[in-house]
Amino acid sequence: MNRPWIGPEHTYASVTDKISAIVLTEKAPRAWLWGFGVSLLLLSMLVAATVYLFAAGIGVWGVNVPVSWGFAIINFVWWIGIGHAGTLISAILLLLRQKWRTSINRFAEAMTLFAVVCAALFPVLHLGRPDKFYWLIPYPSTMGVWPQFRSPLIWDFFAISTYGTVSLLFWYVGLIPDLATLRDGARRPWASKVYGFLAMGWRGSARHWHRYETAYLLLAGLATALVVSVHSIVSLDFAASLLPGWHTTIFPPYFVSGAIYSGFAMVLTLAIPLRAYYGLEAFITERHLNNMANVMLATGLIVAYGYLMEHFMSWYGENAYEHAVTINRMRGPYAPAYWALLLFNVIIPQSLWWRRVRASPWALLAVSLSVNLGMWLERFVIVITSLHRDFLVSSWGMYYPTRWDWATFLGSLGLFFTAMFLFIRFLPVISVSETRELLSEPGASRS
Amino acid sequence: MAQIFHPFTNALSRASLVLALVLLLAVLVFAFKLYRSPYLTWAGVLLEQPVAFSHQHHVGGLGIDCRYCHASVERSAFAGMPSTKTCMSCHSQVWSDSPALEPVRDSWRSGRALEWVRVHNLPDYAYFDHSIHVKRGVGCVSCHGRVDEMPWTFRAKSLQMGWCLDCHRNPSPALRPQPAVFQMGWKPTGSPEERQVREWFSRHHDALALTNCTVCHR
Amino acid sequence: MNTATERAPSCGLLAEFADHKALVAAARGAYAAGYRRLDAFSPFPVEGLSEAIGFHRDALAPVVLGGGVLGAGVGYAMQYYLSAVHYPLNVGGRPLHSWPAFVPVIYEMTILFAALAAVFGMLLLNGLPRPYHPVFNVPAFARASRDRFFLYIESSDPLFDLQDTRRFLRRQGALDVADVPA
Amino acid sequence: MPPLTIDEWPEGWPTDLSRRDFLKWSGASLALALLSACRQPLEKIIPYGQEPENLVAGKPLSFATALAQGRSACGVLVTSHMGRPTRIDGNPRHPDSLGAADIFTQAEILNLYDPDRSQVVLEAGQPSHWQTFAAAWTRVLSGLRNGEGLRILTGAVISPSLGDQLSRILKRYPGARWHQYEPVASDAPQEGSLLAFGRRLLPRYRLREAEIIVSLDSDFLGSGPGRLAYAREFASRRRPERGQPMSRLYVAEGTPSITGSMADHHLPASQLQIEAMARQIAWACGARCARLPLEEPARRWAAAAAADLKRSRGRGLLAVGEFQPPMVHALAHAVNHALGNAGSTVEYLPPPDFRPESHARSMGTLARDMGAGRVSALVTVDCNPAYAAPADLDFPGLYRRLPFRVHAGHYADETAAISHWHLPLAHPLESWGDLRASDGTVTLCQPLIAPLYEGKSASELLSALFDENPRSGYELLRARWRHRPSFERFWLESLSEGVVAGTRYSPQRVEPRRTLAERLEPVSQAGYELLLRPDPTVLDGRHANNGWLQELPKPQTTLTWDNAALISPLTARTLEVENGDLLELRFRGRLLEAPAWVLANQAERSVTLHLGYGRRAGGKTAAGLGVDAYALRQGAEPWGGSGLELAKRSGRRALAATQGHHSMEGRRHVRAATLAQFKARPDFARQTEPGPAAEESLYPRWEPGEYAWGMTVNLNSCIGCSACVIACQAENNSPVVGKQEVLRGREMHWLRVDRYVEEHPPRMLHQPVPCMHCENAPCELVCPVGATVHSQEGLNEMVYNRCVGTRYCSNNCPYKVRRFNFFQYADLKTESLKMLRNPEVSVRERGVMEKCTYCVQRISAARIAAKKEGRRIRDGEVVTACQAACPAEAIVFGDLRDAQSRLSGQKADPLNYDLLASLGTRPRTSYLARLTNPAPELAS
Repeated sequence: MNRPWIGPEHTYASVTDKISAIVLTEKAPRAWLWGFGVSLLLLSMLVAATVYLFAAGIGVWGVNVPVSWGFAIINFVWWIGIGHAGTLISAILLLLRQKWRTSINRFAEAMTLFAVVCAALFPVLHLGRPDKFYWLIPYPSTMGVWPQFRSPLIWDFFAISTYGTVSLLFWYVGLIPDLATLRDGARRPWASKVYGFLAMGWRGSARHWHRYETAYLLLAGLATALVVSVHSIVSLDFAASLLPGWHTTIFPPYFVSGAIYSGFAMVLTLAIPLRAYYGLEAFITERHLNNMANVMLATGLIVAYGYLMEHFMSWYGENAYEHAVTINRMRGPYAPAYWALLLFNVIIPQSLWWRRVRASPWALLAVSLSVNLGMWLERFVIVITSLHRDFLVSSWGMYYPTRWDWATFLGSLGLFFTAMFLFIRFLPVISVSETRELLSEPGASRS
Repeated sequence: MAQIFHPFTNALSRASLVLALVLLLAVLVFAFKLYRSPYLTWAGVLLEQPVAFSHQHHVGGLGIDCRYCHASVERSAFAGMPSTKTCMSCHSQVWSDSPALEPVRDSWRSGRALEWVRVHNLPDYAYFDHSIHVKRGVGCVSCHGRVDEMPWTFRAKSLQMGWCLDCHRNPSPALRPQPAVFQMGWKPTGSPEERQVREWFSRHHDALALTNCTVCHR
Repeated sequence: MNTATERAPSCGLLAEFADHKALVAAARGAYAAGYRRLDAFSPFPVEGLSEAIGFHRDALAPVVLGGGVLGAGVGYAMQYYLSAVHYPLNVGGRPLHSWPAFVPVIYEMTILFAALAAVFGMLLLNGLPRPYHPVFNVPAFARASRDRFFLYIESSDPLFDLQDTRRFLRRQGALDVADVPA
Repeated sequence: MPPLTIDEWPEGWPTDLSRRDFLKWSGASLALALLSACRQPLEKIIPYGQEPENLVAGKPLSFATALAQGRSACGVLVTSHMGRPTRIDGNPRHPDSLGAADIFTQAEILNLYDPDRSQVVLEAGQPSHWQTFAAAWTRVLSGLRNGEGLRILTGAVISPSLGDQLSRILKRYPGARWHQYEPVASDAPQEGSLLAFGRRLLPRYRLREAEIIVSLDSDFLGSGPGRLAYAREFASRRRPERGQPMSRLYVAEGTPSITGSMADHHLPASQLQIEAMARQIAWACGARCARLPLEEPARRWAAAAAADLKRSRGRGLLAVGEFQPPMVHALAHAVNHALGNAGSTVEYLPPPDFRPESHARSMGTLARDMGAGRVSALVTVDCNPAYAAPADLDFPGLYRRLPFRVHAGHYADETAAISHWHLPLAHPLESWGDLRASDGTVTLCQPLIAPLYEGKSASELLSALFDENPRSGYELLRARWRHRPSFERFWLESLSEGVVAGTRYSPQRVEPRRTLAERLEPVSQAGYELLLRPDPTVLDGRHANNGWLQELPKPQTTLTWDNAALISPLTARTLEVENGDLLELRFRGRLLEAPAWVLANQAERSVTLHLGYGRRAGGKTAAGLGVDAYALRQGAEPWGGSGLELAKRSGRRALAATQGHHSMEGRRHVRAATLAQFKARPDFARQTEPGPAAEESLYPRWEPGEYAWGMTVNLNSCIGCSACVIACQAENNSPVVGKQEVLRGREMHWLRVDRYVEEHPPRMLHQPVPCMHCENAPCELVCPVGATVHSQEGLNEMVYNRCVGTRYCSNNCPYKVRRFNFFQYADLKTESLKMLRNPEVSVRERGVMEKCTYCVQRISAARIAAKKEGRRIRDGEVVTACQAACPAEAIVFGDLRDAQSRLSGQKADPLNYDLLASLGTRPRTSYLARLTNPAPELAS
């Protein structure tokens, strides 16, 4: 039978102490401080960029007519996509009874949460009148007017807010038993008070566990239904329009798989340094990395198929406008972005066919970074190349990002990693109770 | 480890959960009320004016017709504000030396216009046309209230969009026969010409047309 | 700790076990012996433990279903009323009641309501939050969230007797039996 | 590879804000936005002390007057809101308007409120007073014995009263001289008629009669007096589907013009070729004249044109451009007489000038006298010689040596800068006066508003300078016309009509001299050829400070805020230059550096440079734009000539064009066919890209409401003059965004004119594109807050105050007619501009979308009027701004539910087609396809 998912040397006590240690050690390690500092720097850049944006107006970005969506929407889709892996790992793999999710679901969920926050930021920032964003909410205003429910943006609004809420709940519910562990393990009284407050007095009663598991399973089911819907709806922002290059039925499936693709890439990007630095090799084993690499390879192939189909359709559908867009992507002014996307998203990941690549963490890290970049470029190509040359030749134009576009994008990375570092420092990055459960099962090693 | 929390924290924590929920609701209700309150709508708020002009006296007491001062109400979008000349046409004889009217006389002498504070003020992006409302049979009272009972003029209605829509969705009830438009204390009597006005309207009007955006916003 | 027990009236006995098999066995034993007001604590969900102490089915599933149905209803009713009844507007020549366009929002509302029902239902039924509980008075109980397994018999149980029950629990193979002060 | 990042800051901002106060102020606007949810601020309401007569508060009034652009006058009706003139339309009763108005005339309203306008008397650049000046002036004037050494320099004077005033002054001061200099009005037509008839006359064409029109560099549709009338007459002969025989237009020209783009046969030709063709045609038509060598394809073209002209004697017409030498004009006169066109398609009228003369010579004399020290005091009125005089005269140098220099103008311009005194002139809309139209008709001009600043009108100024007791413009004008019988009635009628009855000139009967053009000037075709031309949007520079005109895309290039050296694709290839690359132009020993712009249909070795840019003074907007082409101008050859040396220089200049792509890429946006093809397949346009049939929809069709508004644009009549664009901008308070923003693709015109260039046959196609008001509007579907929805009358409504600015609608608009306020474009700070705004249309704030509304404010006004009278809106009662301005009546607006309406007729026309019909958007705006009528000889 397979090698165990947990290193053989471990016991209930040892896993508990090992994982809690990351949180409960008195002093923050130097590397953490560095990472946190850099993230904070980027975050402050985001704040500055936002203040300037609100003061001067959306014109400080590169958007124009015809290209009235730019970096903001690209980043939005990119971040939402990244979020998906977390939900997939914790929900779908749970339903599929995939034991290996245990070691990675916790920080994957955290990643989801923070990615959704970053994503949700952009639709608000990119509004011409951000102070009026709340008009998307159906509330009884004195104007007596309502949102327009046929707009994909309204669907988005509901999808993203639901996604955010459910991810938060799911994550928190998963945390409760571990918070109890921290409460009982903490040496400093204020720490145990805080954790105790968050644990809501969890004491691991059999009845509680019973209801807890039902709730968790149901949530997993809901989250699964959700994760499929969210990126489909995001893709409808494009597919429901009539622009050549956007108006296509293949978008929902190919966006969802793309999302999972980029999500897993991000999980690996986070997991590999994390396990190396905190010595969690016993929990996030090479088998874990291998499985994730396989998922990446699979979803990557689906995405590649998506690209293929787009081209096939533009040729087969003999719609002159669609065809022009395809040609323009390959030969137009933004062709470099297109070819780079193919390189990063399709060519390089093929190396995952080789076990040696999947087995070497640092090679995997490189591949997943390339996929992250590739997926961003994909969104760039979809948004920009379709907009800048559409139907009327007279209104063709170009799009150039400004330094504020870049500042906002990099700033959002800052927001993400700041949150991530705080999470690593103050909450268990691996689910302790689930790891113990894993140990309890036959086949898992115990002393 | 020993007990971290005191027994009463159980009650406390549950209470706080309920309280948070209640608080949230309270805030929402407050906001809802606030945006419809006189503080924001100015409805019923008395405003400082250069002259202590009383509609009650002029309309209720003397029975002067609205159109005597608001002359363009039937011809233009703007109902018209009486010029100093209009005031003086009476007040050069009546109350010609009352101190209350000094600002008017001063304006008449100097030619400097009186600066009234706008009581009924719509945002710049809302276009309201008095002439068509009057012509259609919407009484002054419907929007301006019983000015003949106002010793000091104030905004009678909120003038919020929702309030406009209430009438634009179904105008018939608000319509009067022409002669009644400028009457203050008029009450619907169910007379045939009344019914006729309403029927004519509902016959000649596309139900959705009056709530089209460009009817008021351009 | 003994001093503590002497002062405070005991509200039950807490038996400590090394692993989950022992706990399940003990729990079965206690239930068979006729104890009813009892509970078991473990650092992770243990197969068959709740059944062992006589807890069979929970009411959560129907609650979640209810939430979902409610969400769907609210989602659809809201959209229909607002766009077809309250302020009907011609949008792109589409019908006022263009239900296909309403589906995504209905779908999301369903999930949102169901999820909220699941979480808050769970907490409610579990009587959480409850930061204070007598068992926390037992110092050893700290390991209930680490690597130890506990069986708890309340003094309010009719069969409960400080001496007999303590002896009974020892017989079930408890490493230690602690008195739980109120 | 496009750059990874560019600078975001909008330099050359309409109201040039420094970074700091921009931030300060936009911060304030942010605060405002945040407070917007809070209390509505209290406002004042201020009644009149005493109402003016016949003014209903809140109702606009309309007054008739006239406006001059150089040598041509246009009768106008000015709309006034509560005493503020807000827009200018053409006066249907005026012969040079017929109800239409060109871009310059309409844009005058912006000049009136231009904050940079000259406001006070300046002494050596320092603010002063009229009294101070008067004192100084009387000292000088008394010093001159009967005006010896006194010179007055004006532009072309076409005002009878002003002319009389000047002649009176000259009588009183025999020593004084009066010079005229109009930088971009050519002497050649008058000189030509001198050659031909021995009299100064100007031809007036009657295009309704003309079946064959041959234009040698004549842009009769685009420039010169009478162009608006010509456009309408020409259009009337381009509707074959209405059964009228279609006229045929030949155009040979150096640089493509509006007229050229309407040609059935367009030929790019150099100056020399054009003269050669003129001689060829004249000779073929029996005129005795020498000929020049002529090679293909020009020869074939000329032969065909001549043949056509001869075939249709008395129904043909040979027109010659004003920038052609007098000889060519003379030849044309000869041809038109030989073929009996004179009297039927051409008639001859005296010029409108009070004193017709050669401005070049007049200016030359002045310069000579200044050089010889014969001038001691120069009074310049409404003329800017320091900028616009030919460079070889070195006017500034001479001027500086004069002992007393007075300049009166609308701006403190280049001349003002080197004058002792600058006096502010009142805007025409602030002053009394009169103007003579091209056919002699006089209009009495009345002020719409009291002078905003200290300006005086030209006649008031002259009166102030030379009368013992100065009189007001009003008195002066009444005095001039006092002699008319029953004066008061005449006065009122003339003012309300906008024309003075019985002032029209009657056509002159003339015979050309027998001997013509025997001798030939020595011909030199060395190097390139320089064509100096008035700018299509700022003319000689007088409109350089007008943001509307600066941002109006030039008809041929779509350039804004700049001029450039227009070169042919071949020249571009040989010099290896692209748009924006800097060129060095060397002409008659003078140097100029200008960016290149490659223009299809430009004559191969001709380089066109537009005058009016490179202003050094005269307004914040004007300063520093483009290059000063006057630097290359010669007194002897004001319109350029051959012998230009052209070289590529290093460096580029960013040029802001609104359209980057000029080929249609095989997409038939503009559908065109020859007359023959049309007869074979009348519905060719609709068949090109058919849309789904009405029943091909999953959804039930929305029942149209009381009205169903729609529009058609006839591409057969449209000459692409852009009058509609300015009309729209003026009516709808569209902001000006500045060069940097245009470079970014953020121009705000609700109505744009697309241009497409075709190789075979070589021609340019125009297509005005407003909002299509699609019945299935894609934009509405995607707006999350319902800020753009459909009205019962079929309007695609845009509600600014509901818009949150997702810009999704713009993405989803296949016609890209939506415009977004990326910054606070509408200038909310400049007081004078607030008076300009149309109170019937909201001024948009930052961050909201906007677009063409079919002038919904005009529809509302008509609907209210109709309802009050208890009737339906009549056909033609609602006229959109663009429709009103169009000289060719190419735009028709109306109600589709009224089967009798003019619009329904247009929609039934076989040529009618929808743009991008296949998308199923069901646009309410549609087009009538373009038809051409090529000559059989040249068809192959």
